[in-house]
Amino acid sequence: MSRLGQGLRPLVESLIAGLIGLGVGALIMWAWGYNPWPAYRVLFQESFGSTYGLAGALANATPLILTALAFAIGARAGLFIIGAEGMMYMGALAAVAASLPRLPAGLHPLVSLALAALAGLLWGLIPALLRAFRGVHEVISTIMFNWLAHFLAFYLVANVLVDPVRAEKTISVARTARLPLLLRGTDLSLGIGVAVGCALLAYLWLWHTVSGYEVRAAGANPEAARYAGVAPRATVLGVFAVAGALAGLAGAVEAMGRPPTYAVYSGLTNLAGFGFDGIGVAMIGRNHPLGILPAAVFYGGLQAGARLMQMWAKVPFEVVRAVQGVIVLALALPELLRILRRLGLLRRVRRHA
Amino acid sequence: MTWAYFWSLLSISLHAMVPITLAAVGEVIGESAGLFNIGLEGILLLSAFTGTLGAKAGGPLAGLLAGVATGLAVGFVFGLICAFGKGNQLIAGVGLNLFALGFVAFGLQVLGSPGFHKVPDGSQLPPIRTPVGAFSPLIPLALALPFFVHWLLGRTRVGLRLKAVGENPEAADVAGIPVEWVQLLSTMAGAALAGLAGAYMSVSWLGSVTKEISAGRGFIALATVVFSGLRPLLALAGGLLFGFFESLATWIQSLPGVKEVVPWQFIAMTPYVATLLVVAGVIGRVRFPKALGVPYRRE
Amino acid sequence: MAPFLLRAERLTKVYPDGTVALHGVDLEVRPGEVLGLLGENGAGKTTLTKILSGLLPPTSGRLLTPAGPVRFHSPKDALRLGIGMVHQHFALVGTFTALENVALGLGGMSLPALRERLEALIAETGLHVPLDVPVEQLAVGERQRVEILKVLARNVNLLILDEPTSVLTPVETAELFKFLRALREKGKAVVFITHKLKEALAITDRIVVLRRGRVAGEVETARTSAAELARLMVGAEAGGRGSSVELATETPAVAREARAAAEPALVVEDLRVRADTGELAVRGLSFALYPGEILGIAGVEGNGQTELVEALCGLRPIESGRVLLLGRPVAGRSPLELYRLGLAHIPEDRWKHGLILSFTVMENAIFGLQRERAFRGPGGLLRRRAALAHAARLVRDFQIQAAGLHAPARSLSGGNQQKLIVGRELAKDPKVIVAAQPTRGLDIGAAQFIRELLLKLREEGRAILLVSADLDEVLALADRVAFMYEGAFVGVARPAELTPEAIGLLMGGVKAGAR
Amino acid sequence: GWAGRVALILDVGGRGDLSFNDMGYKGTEEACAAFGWEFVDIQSATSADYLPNIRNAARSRRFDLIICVGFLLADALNAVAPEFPDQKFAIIDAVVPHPNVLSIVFEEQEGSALVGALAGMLAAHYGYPYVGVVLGIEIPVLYHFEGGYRFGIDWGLQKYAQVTGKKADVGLLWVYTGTFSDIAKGKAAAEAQLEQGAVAVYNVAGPLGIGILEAVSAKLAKEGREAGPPFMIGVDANQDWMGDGNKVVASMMKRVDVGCYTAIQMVHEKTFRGGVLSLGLRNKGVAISRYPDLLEFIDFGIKAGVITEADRGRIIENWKAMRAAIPQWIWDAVDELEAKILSGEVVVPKPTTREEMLAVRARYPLVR
Ligand SMILES: Nc1ncnc2c1ncn2[C@@H]1O[C@H](COP(=O)(O)OP(=O)(O)OP(=O)(O)O)[C@@H](O)[C@H]1O
Ligand SMILES: Nc1ncnc2c1ncn2[C@@H]1O[C@H](COP(=O)(O)OP(=O)(O)OP(=O)(O)O)[C@@H](O)[C@H]1O
Ligand SMILES: [Mg+2]
Ligand SMILES: [Mg+2]
Repeated sequence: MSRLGQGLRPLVESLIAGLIGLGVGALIMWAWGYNPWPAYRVLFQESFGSTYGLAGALANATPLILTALAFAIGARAGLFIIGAEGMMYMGALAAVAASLPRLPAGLHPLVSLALAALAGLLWGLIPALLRAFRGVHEVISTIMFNWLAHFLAFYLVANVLVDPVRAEKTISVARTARLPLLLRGTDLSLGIGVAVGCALLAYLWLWHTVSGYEVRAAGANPEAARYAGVAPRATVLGVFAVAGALAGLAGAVEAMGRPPTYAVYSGLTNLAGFGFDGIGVAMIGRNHPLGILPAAVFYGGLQAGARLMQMWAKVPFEVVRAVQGVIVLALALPELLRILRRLGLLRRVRRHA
Repeated sequence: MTWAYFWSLLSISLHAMVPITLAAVGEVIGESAGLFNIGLEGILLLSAFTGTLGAKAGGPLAGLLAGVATGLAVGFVFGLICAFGKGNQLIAGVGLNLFALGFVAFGLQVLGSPGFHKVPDGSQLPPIRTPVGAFSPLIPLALALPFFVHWLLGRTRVGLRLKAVGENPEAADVAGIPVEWVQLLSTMAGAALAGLAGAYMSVSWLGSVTKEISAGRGFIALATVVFSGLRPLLALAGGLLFGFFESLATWIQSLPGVKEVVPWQFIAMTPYVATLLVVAGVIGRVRFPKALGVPYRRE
Repeated sequence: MAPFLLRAERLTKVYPDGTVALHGVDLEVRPGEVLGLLGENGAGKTTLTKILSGLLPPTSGRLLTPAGPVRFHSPKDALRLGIGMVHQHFALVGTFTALENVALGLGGMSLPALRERLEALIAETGLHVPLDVPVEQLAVGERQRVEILKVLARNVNLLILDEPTSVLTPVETAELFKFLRALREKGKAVVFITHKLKEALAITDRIVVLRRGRVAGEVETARTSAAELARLMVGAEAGGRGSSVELATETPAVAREARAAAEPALVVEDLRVRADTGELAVRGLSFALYPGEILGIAGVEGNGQTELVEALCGLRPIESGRVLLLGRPVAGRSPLELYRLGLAHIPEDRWKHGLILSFTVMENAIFGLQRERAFRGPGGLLRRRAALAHAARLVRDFQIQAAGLHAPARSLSGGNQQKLIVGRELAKDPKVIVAAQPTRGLDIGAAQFIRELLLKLREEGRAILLVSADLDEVLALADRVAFMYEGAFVGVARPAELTPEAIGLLMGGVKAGAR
Repeated sequence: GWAGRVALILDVGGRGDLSFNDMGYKGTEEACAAFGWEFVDIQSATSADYLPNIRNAARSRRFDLIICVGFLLADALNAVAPEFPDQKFAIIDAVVPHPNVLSIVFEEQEGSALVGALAGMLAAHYGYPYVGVVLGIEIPVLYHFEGGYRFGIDWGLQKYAQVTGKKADVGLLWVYTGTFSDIAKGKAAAEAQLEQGAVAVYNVAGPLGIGILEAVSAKLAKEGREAGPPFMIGVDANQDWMGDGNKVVASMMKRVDVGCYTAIQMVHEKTFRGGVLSLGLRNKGVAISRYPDLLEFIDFGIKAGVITEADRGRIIENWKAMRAAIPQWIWDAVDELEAKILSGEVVVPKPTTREEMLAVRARYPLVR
């Protein structure tokens, strides 16, 4: 298989899946008596058609990139970590807590991010240990830990980090610790830089370092990996740590970079869901750090555009979720490859003649 | 606590156990045949929705059937994609959940009262009245089903073939077992049970559907499956354990004077902690079918 | 009665990835014959037989029975017509017992009834297997037997065997042949795939040779010779390799002065190792392996060879006893550490320990070496250029056929997968080499290539432990042969000193000089 | 040809709660019908949508008024309002100090005090040991409800002592479920309270009321009765019509609809000014449900497709019977409390911060 082919394939696949998703979405709207075309026109104009819209798309993409990376790295190592949600909560709260002390403007954001990464990492530690030493399947432990995080966050928001005058939220992140907005009048912050940076690092790690190689080996064939000197436990712990740190950062960029509140709401209404959406994004991005970048922008863009779609086309924004679902569903199908072949986009392998 | 308290706690627990157990046992069937469907949450949501519509149209049984039908339909699509299309099961499942979330919310938006749909009292599944309280007829079903599935998987030729497909589809294929069909049917059966669970929530348990009615129960069911290591009876145990602690948590919270000592958030954690402790302490490593989640290709 | 049981006409098979495995192959299977199917790795034997048995659909061409054309949608259809196949790569459910595995295929019959039927069959064929142990706990050889029983149990009238003997001992092979002849007497047909010319000559009536997906020739066994077959398989253009083929057909005469080296490279003292099942698989083994010698371990599969090798290579805990690699204890060392001490391991199961199928040739080429200076740059960076160079070298030196260094190992023929592993291990410049079934399932060319390599390494003064089910191979290469039986050596001797019947007895577990 | 155009921006709760959000929708819809306005409703998937939603609406410059339903949107509005000085905004449940923002707040504690008093007296009268309340997520607005309720219960028990000369030992069962969406939690919580002998469960969790009502119905069914006690107490909207009219003893109506209607009316009649509009018992912004409300909201229920025209008569009959079964002196007492609050003779605590809430809990522990 030509490298070009390998590089091109997932991209085209995702595009086709995107079209299928939009098609089904149109069908649903049409079935309920909405006219899909104006809806989609607004959707895309407003999400990718203007600087303002694009800024919205990128702002939404920021946390998704990080949670998607958290999942993808686990997947590459053969771990199905769905705990990004909880780790993200912990990261966000740590970032908020980092605003209790006063720190110089330059240093404060760094300290906050570091603390958030640490918090996410620590939150992933117990499931990691359970997996490494008790063989407890990460699916079960991370689901449980998502709920524990959910309630712990509720407690911290309401009792510990609570805003003394506004009990519905935590104290706001200190001005010195906020991630500056890149575009006034939008909610796009420097967080996108953090996210993209992490994606690039993740790519370098997995494909250009020895430990990344070993992680992928452990994921593909643990038995053989052990034989090649890869310590399974260390791998599990390491991967969980990285995933936790990334998810923690996702929470942090949201709390530190999303105007206007720069805080965590009780009910976690400004955080809930990024962890799970991250899984969808990771899949659209084919669990590849560089694939995740466009996937997240697309995904976040749809959500941004949906706001105006409901406003101008009067189509409930929920339909966009359905569209995203169908896209992911379509991506599950390897048959898409066949389509590509017919388009002659993939070079064929001939071993004989 | 008096007996009355006990019975009502029991009743709450049993009602909370049903959806988790049904969905989990269904998933056990599907996974035994090698299909790993993390779309349970989505199925619960969809069938809770269609269940409501069915009940409004034709009464409680129609509602339950609508739920089952929805499960079958979703299972069919999932099986088509994953068994015949050799699709990636995790991706398909995630897609399913996203789709359901959007579709149901959308559906509730455009049908009369957005965000919430009530099942008229007349159309709700009438409970079985006993001196110690009213119980949903699906409770005995949920209690019995795991034993049936246990027998089916462990003692019958059907079970043998099903597990063969999950363990080594090539072997099954070579032995003349139609791998794809077995997988399709088992995942449909599993999804149908999840569909029943969803319909139960709206038609029998809560009497209405909201856009978040499943509230993570699909994932809890998933955890229960992992916890059970694909043993139906353990799945039931898991369902009971979880249902009980979930209800107990709500109970303790409402006891006067407790919240003042322990914040309610920590009480609410008990079911999850309990599950973890059991898994970590008692169950530990579980073995899954070799070909679980791996699409089978002849070529 | 029909002149043929099954006829294939102009079969062509193109795999999804574009590989053309068969071009217009014609084949006829007649009742009452054993048809041999020969060909190098990747010639198309498995593909052809997979089509005959309904597992794969042909891309074009058709199948005929006396009743007319047939189209198989699955093995079920083929089985209905009494066509059954024993696969090269096992098709067993690991967690099921032999009994359950057999039961899978057979509708209707109750387990007890089936048990009787099987016990009868075992008695008849001499293919002994425990019926109630999960097959994943059985040795490769035993599993192969279950495979055969599975098909025989459904009394087929066309039996296809894809490299069945590659894991059987001479004794078992003889038993199997007896049974095949019996089948032939009953007017049933057998298609028999092998890489061993001797076997082909011994059992078949007619031989079809495949080369690169085409029929290279068809001969009456009675009127052919090993040499002719070899030439048909390899083809004229193979030129230089002709000689090596000759070498392979009669066992090569190799000089056998074991060098009297002072220090043994590997010392094993009273070694005990447990199998997965928990019982002792290696029971108090002791031996020493010297630099510049090949110690062969022969014996029926499942007598502890696998456990012995895994223990030596750090893949299995040592129950008791002592293992010294170049003077250093092996116990408690990881495979990586042992490799650093100078050990190379050619694993028995290439897909379990040898390779990562989803990784590229390049990534597999440095597998286990990834932490070496050569490939690990500053800050743990992977030296991709160095890795590529290394992979290219292996592909060149070991004549590995691959669609490029970035092709996934999965896309290589098993033979080429094996070459990749062997190449990688030997490139480690080891002092001690543990080679388990190094040539299993390889075609003559590849096998001979690896055998010569082992001899060369021996000349270079390396110590080689050769565990092989191929007795000819062991006798041809080893300076000393140890016969392993139930976890212990029943005899160690120089091949020259061994008479055929002595070998037979030793394989059977009768101690040398015990008569 | 619209006389005007209004955007209604809802918080993540969204429509379909049959209470808070639906009330905002109802009022806006009615006003638009009355004044010939175009109406665009905008929902928010997450609270990250608040800012963009408000900003998008303002940027379009097409709306004469943008109404933000819920205090959760306060920060976002606070950020956007100055960006668009000549865009008119209104917000429910929060005070956003900008000249172009009309802040509409409610005296929930006043209404909660009334239903609290009612519940307390019911418990005492029917000899139930407890009154109950199921709350959603711990937020300041809910503190108003809890605070007022506690005060009211206490007041009601004293009243009972006055009237009957007997002292009733009644406690309060209260739960913050931490959710405004998982109705199963609402049902379980209510079941637990009812089982321990709560005479009425006050729904302060919007949609969870559905679950609470299920629990009440189940309890009644178990005791083989049609009508309460035990009862549910409705919230925000008038929910008396739910459960056949004889299970919801009364509702603490928070007329968000009135708020929205008023805001639109002000713009329509060019009388709009920024500032705070406080709706309480005084101006019928907060009230305990009465007969006319029932009639109005039966239509609401029919419109929402929850009940049908056919149910109307039965519901009204049941409701009248239910209310009649409760001694008149209790209703009189409720009216008396309302009068005293209006006259300022009684001041109901209005806890907003956590400290204030803890203080109120300490003042009215209501444990048996
Ligand atoms: N599933 C597959 N996908 C792609 N190519 C395949 C597949 N199976 C076989 N091939 C290719 O088809 C050719 C014939 O393979 P086949 O297994 O039939 O050869 P063989 O004669 O069995 O070789 P061996 O002696 O090694 O078993 C080889 O080049 C092989 O790589
Ligand atoms: N997905 C695939 N793509 C390309 N080639 C494949 C694929 N799967 C199997 N093959 C090759 O097809 C052939 C059939 O495989 P099989 O295991 O029957 O024989 P083999 O692998 O050639 O084994 P050996 O070489 O030891 O005889 C092999 O060459 C195998 O490597
Ligand atoms: Mg083959
Ligand atoms: Mg082969």
